[in-house]
Amino acid sequence: MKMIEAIIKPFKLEEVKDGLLEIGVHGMTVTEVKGLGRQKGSKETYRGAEYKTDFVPKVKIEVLVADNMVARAVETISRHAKTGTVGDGKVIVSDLNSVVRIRTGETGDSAL
Amino acid sequence: MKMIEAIIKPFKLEEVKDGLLEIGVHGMTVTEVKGLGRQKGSKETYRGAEYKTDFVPKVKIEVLVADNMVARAVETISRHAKTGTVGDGKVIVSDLNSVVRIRTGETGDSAL
Amino acid sequence: MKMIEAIIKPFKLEEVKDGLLEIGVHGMTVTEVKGLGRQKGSKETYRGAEYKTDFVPKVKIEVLVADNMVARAVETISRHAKTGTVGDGKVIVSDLNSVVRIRTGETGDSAL
Amino acid sequence: MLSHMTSMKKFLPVLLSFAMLAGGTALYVQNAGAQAPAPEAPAAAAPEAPAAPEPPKIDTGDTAWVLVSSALVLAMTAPGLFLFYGGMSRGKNALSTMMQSFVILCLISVQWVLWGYSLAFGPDIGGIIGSLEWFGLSGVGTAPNPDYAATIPHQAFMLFQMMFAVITPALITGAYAERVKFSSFCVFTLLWATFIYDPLCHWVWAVGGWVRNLGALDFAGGTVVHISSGIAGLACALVVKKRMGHGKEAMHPHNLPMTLMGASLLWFGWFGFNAGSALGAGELATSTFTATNTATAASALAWMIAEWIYRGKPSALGVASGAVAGLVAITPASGFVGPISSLLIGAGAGVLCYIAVMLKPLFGYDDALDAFGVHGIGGIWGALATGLFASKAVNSAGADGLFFGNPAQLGIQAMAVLITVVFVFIGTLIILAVVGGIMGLRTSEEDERLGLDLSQHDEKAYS
Amino acid sequence: MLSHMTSMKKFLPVLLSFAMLAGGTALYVQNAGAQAPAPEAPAAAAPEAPAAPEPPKIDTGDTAWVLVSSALVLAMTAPGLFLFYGGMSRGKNALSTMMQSFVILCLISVQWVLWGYSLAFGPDIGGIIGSLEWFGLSGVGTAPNPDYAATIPHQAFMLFQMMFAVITPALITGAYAERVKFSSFCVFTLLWATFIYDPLCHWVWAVGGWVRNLGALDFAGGTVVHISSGIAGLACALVVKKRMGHGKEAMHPHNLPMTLMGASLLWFGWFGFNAGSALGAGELATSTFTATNTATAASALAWMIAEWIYRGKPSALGVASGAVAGLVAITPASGFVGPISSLLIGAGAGVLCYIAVMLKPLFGYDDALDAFGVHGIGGIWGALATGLFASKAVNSAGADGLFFGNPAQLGIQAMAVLITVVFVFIGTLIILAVVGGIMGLRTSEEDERLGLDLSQHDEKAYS
Amino acid sequence: MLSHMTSMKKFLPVLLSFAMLAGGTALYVQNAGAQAPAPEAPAAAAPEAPAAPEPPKIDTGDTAWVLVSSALVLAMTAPGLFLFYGGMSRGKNALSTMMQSFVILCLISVQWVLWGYSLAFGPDIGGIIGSLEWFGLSGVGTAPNPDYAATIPHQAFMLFQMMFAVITPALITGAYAERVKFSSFCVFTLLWATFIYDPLCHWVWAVGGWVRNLGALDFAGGTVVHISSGIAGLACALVVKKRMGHGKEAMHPHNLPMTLMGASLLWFGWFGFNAGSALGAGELATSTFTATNTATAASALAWMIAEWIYRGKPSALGVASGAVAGLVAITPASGFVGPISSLLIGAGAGVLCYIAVMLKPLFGYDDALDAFGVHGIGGIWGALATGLFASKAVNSAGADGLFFGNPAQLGIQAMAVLITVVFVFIGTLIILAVVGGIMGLRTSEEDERLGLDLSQHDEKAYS
Ligand SMILES: Nc1ncnc2c1ncn2[C@@H]1O[C@H](COP(=O)(O)OP(=O)(O)O)[C@@H](O)[C@H]1O
Ligand SMILES: Nc1ncnc2c1ncn2[C@@H]1O[C@H](COP(=O)(O)OP(=O)(O)O)[C@@H](O)[C@H]1O
Ligand SMILES: Nc1ncnc2c1ncn2[C@@H]1O[C@H](COP(=O)(O)OP(=O)(O)O)[C@@H](O)[C@H]1O
Repeated sequence: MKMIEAIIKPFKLEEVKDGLLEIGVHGMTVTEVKGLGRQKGSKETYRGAEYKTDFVPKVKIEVLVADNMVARAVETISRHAKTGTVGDGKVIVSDLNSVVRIRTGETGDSAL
Repeated sequence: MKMIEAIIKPFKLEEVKDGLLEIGVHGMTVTEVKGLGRQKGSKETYRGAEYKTDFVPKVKIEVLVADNMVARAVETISRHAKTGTVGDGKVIVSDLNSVVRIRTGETGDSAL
Repeated sequence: MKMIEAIIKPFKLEEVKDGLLEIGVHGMTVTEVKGLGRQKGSKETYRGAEYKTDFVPKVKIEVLVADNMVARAVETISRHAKTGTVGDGKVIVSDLNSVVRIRTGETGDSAL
Repeated sequence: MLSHMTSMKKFLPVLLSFAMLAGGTALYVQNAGAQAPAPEAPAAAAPEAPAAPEPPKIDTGDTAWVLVSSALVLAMTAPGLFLFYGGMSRGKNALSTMMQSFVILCLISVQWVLWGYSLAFGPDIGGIIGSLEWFGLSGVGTAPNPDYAATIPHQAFMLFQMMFAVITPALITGAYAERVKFSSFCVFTLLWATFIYDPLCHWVWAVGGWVRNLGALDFAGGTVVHISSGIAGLACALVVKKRMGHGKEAMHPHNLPMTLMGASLLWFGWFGFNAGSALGAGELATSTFTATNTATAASALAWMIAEWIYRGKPSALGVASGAVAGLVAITPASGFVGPISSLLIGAGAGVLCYIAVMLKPLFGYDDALDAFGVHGIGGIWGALATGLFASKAVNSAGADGLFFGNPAQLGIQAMAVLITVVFVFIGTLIILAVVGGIMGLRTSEEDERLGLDLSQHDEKAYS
Repeated sequence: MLSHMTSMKKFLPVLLSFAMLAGGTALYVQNAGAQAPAPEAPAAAAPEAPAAPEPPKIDTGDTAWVLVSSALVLAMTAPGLFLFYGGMSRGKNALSTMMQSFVILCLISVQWVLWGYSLAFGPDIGGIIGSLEWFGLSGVGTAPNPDYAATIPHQAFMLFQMMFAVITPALITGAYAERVKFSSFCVFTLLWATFIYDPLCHWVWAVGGWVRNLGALDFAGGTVVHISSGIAGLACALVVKKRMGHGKEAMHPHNLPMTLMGASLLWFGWFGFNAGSALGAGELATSTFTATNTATAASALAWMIAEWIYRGKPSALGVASGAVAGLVAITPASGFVGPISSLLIGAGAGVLCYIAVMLKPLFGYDDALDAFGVHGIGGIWGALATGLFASKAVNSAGADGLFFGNPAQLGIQAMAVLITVVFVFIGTLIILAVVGGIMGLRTSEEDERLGLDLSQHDEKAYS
Repeated sequence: MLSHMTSMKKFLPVLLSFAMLAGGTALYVQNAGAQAPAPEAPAAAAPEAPAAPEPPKIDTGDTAWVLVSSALVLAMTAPGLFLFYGGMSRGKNALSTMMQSFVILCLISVQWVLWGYSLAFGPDIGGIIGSLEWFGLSGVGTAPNPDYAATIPHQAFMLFQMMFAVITPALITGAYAERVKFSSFCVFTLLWATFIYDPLCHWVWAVGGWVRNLGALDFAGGTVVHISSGIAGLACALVVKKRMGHGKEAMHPHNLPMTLMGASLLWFGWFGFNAGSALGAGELATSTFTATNTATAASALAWMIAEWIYRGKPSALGVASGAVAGLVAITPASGFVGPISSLLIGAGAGVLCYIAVMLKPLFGYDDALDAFGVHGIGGIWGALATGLFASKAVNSAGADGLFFGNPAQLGIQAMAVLITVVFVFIGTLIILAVVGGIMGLRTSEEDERLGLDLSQHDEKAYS
């Protein structure tokens, strides 16, 4: 079982979510984050003061998937999140030791 | 040392927090997230437009614990977060390489 | 390649960010979180009711760096985030399996 | 998911409302006839011709003031009160809390025009209630009715009074906020307005009303509006029970700037409420305005200081609450007292209401937004204070209070308070029993947990 | 990043505005001369001396009422309308949406003083338009102008009318919200006010206006303000096209408490809009006030009930929308109908506008905040309803409607509606074509995606 | 954690306030006697009997207008100003910023009734100050006082002036926002109102005031209210020093829709402020209303255009700031100038204040919300502009300005400005030194970092 963490453009969330549900991923956890990278941020001016921010709004999607699903999930996320312009984001895969479904106590893949 | 990540129902946060403090966990980091899973989301209607959202509010708790504490911590979280109804969430355990306490530079278990 | 996760005081974000950019880290992802630890929280009173909260606002910085950068990055974060008072936070390093840059499909260090 | 049963019940208010329309339409024609006012000016967009020669003559200054005051009192309910209450509620219930005041404004505006005004001020029946002769405002035209106000159109008086009938049930919502079914709320409101407010209003203010004849002083509605809403709130809090997690979970006000704005608009509108009750723009309106502003400021400071001493820190919510307490307390006295008396009445209100709110936990009922703590306690203090500080030197039409050599007045005031408390408390319990029995009062646990905005209205306050 | 070209275009409004100042300054001196009013009181801070003996005499009560009403109507636009609209917009466009109404208040206040009022009410030219004789208010002093209002200063009438000229283009913004370039918006507004509003206002209200002479009844601006803004909104929605992601992405209102507050302030201010249109504080203002409040409440309840039946749940946005629909619908009738007629007009408005808003998706245009659905439909219903319910018993200066034995009136009303719809729709399309052709109407996709607050104004609503 | 020492100090305001009450109560009885107004109507709820036959006679229209204006000016401070300022502050200081204006409303309402009005308008002592003869409003009844207003109750004039005394110190808070201890703020406010505002008000407006006798024109408070608050703000900004992180950390306004709403309510209420200063509802009030609205709109557009040219984009905060600058600038001139003059005064204000705000960084002081930049600069421009544009053709009670052939007036205006600037600047420095010396002005670094809402009030604005 692996943890896939994807950082994408907010308006792509719906599309990515639907893509994942299609390939049989049943759940995910989403967080609103601010990203810094090659994509340039915005400028704000209030009376005299001018503020440049390097950060742009992003969403982070965390998905737990069985090992055999990892490749497809990563590919699905990449495909749906892609606009081809700077700032599309990253997909990160990492290991984890165990998962428990709180409601039932199930562990492992059956906890997903 | 391990990283425990738990996704639970927001109104259970206080209870889980107290549970963890009791068993001697001294700290944690909490994030407001949106979860998608078996639990059904809510419906909103504004004038003509109707929006169904699959996401429900959740909170994510991250806790760093010494290896010998992992089992108890996971059990404690599960017990306090449990309502028995769909949407109770997950507890995930994973490895990490190192921790530093910024203030003191301490590392390892003593950094917690 | 490693994932560095740092939990710091919000008003230190700018400083830490600039420090990281200086040493050649090109990107990061930031999340607003609530932290619980040794630092004491605040008290609120509304008409009769008094609420104590153990949680204090923090920000979490996630940075992906090539292995050879890890040490410098951790040191840089610690140095800039440090105030010497309780609540400065933690820096955590963990492994990951792979990264993909959605826009280009690049993987590994070149995806950063 | 609604069972057929509950959804049926849900439609009670719908039917009720349709009944109104029907009833109204019924007497449409005769009513249309009865509308005839004094002849109007030659062009709709042209100014008004001087009203017919025979007295009583309409005074444009008085009329302007009463119309403005009516608008100001409307603004007290919406947005004033719903901002004050909405800001104190939790985010997941913000809309439902605010919507309650807004819907009450709509419900009572219609109820008042159809039968409310007639019950309250219509031809007296034994000092107890008005007849339905004025149903649908038939006979309530634009010529002055000297019984109530000789220099303004009768309908202007009706409008001004309407706004009082609107805000009273809206004040009660603070007591049962965050847990009541919207459908039950609608029915409760209509019944309460019809069977509690309208009669009480008749007793105290209508020509022939029996409490009015006792000689009780209530310049702008301390008993009719504030004691009645406060006591009704207490009854509701007791019957509806606590919100889930009350006392256990933290229940922060979700938006205090909103509450502060609401308090300010209440202050602003209250000048219409009190000074407008002079029903003219002259000396009485002016002294009432002075009394109102002075008492409000003194009460806010008193609450702030009490909090500062007892808690160590003053708070924005405290100052705002204190201001409202002062407005409540000065209401019955405002037309009868001078500035220094107002100062003392206000100071007393701030301290008393602060104590009341602090002691609430001891009694363990959940008066969510302190409708009773502020309006009940503040109203009772104000009614009694009127018996202490009233002075004929300020208003020769009033009476002297205890401090001005007439102890009897205090007794009369106490009597009026007692009558109001007993009638409203028992009457409200009965209505709650009826509504609760037929359709239930509270939402399901799940709905309450999710928040009333989503569960009752499929909406979220903020996105 | 703006190309030199576009930035050039961006300055059109700048230049335009400067043109105004210039133009104004030009006739500065003579104008200054023309200011002479009746002699004033001996000390600036002292009360006014009784106006000159010769009639028409200024009535202080009527003047107070009209000045207050002018302020109330200003409050309808800012903050009323921009809160109502701003709350319904998405957070990334909140400021730009709110700013549009605020800027319109500024633009039209200047335009009206310079040439707008003169075009609308200045000396008639063939029933079509006013002359520029009153440019810069030269000749528009403080002595009454009996043509329009015999008991208040002429400038008071000008101010009251100004606020109508302000809110009308502001209502349109709801149709094209969240996607139009700020510069194009400024130019469109100035052109629309000058070439659509001012002439239409002249036709319907000015002495000699040809529609006025048809005998159409429009007490407070149903055709001039609401039908015109609603129809213009429809034209804009059609020409400007849909917002990106419309129908696909969720577009939640970002702050409904704000919308509820806006609706309440609209209700509050509308008393000035309607009852102020009596131009005096007497019987007509009072009956208008009653009609306005009754119709508004009935409409809000009707929308709520319709939604409840059709959707299963009533909503705060629904009740607020219903109230506004009622205010719109009663506007033309408010001075001519009694309470029960108002009740029925309001109930009709709530149901009709709810249906209109529900059906919108079928037609597929993107009237973002329902300017057409509420103001267009509600305004048309109101204009026709005036032909049904108007009664000379209420206002002898008016006419009887169909239900009072005069079917002809309904035809006249329909005619006035038709004229307004055709003129405004075609005129608006032309202006949109011109502005679109010269400087383009919409922001870039990237800017729209980022949100207009950041892309057009370098600001964020909340931090 | 408060040391016993500081908590002691914290109670200064508490004691002070109690002193007030005590003082007030002291002269309770005689005062009560002094309340006697002309006999009132036979029933409290009945309209007022015509005032006593002997002149001066109260005019209901004038009285209605002044009472409404008083309410409008109150609404300028709360909620108008606190929304305007609160929205510009950071979220962690939002409540403390808003609460300051609200508490000032309370403090000054009491101070004015007890000794403020007497010092400002009481029987003159050598043109410098009023006597304490009117302490607690003894002798300030409801009969007109022809010295100030012959057609309205004396108390109505007192109330109207009270609202000016309230808003002036509230405007100053913008300069020292986000860093001052609440206790010090309370004491500073009481001292400033008593030792700066009351005397200055006496000099400029009271019968016998020496500046008034110089012949300076200040229709509605340009010097007394705006220059004084702006200059006091500058002194505060210099003494209190910068906020932590100023210039380094980003300090975004936390809620600009709130600021936009505040600006709109200021505009709305300012009609009471300026047109109400006519103290009657007639020609002067009307021309003042026109001037006020025109200048405000022109100033908002001027700021917007300046920003557009200089920055490349217009902003909502800019337009709102420009509107307020225009309101400030037209205040002293509003009763003496025609529409075109108003247009030019407004346009000048928008540009000048924009420049002032842009240059602020060069001087390096931290006038957090630009109290000096907008009220100081705008007020000075307005006072001088009055000397340029004033015209007897508009108000025969005024004077002609330079552009109307009377250069002398400009000199007189400049003199009045100079007097105000010097007196207020020095006086404010002294008061700051005293308060700073005794109890300190700023919160601890830790408290400022945490935010004043939590550190000073144990509250959070939003949850
Ligand atoms: N080194 C990094 N560590 C963590 N997150 C990163 C890193 N680099 C980029 N990101 C995240 O990915 C997002 C997109 O990266 P960016 O460089 O802007 O575009 P792209 O991924 O298309 O090259 C950033 O906004 C940030 O949230
Ligand atoms: N595959 C997954 N990856 C990441 N998070 C998940 C996954 N499945 C569920 N979650 C998280 O757990 C929460 C609860 O899951 P859900 O299926 O609704 O209930 P339960 O855990 O009781 O079966 C979800 O809201 C989501 O936040
Ligand atoms: N065991 C833990 N697991 C996860 N996060 C922690 C843990 N302990 C502390 N933290 C995070 O680090 C922050 C700072 O910790 P704290 O103990 O308050 O100060 P310090 O790190 O200086 O000892 C906390 O607010 C919390 O967000």
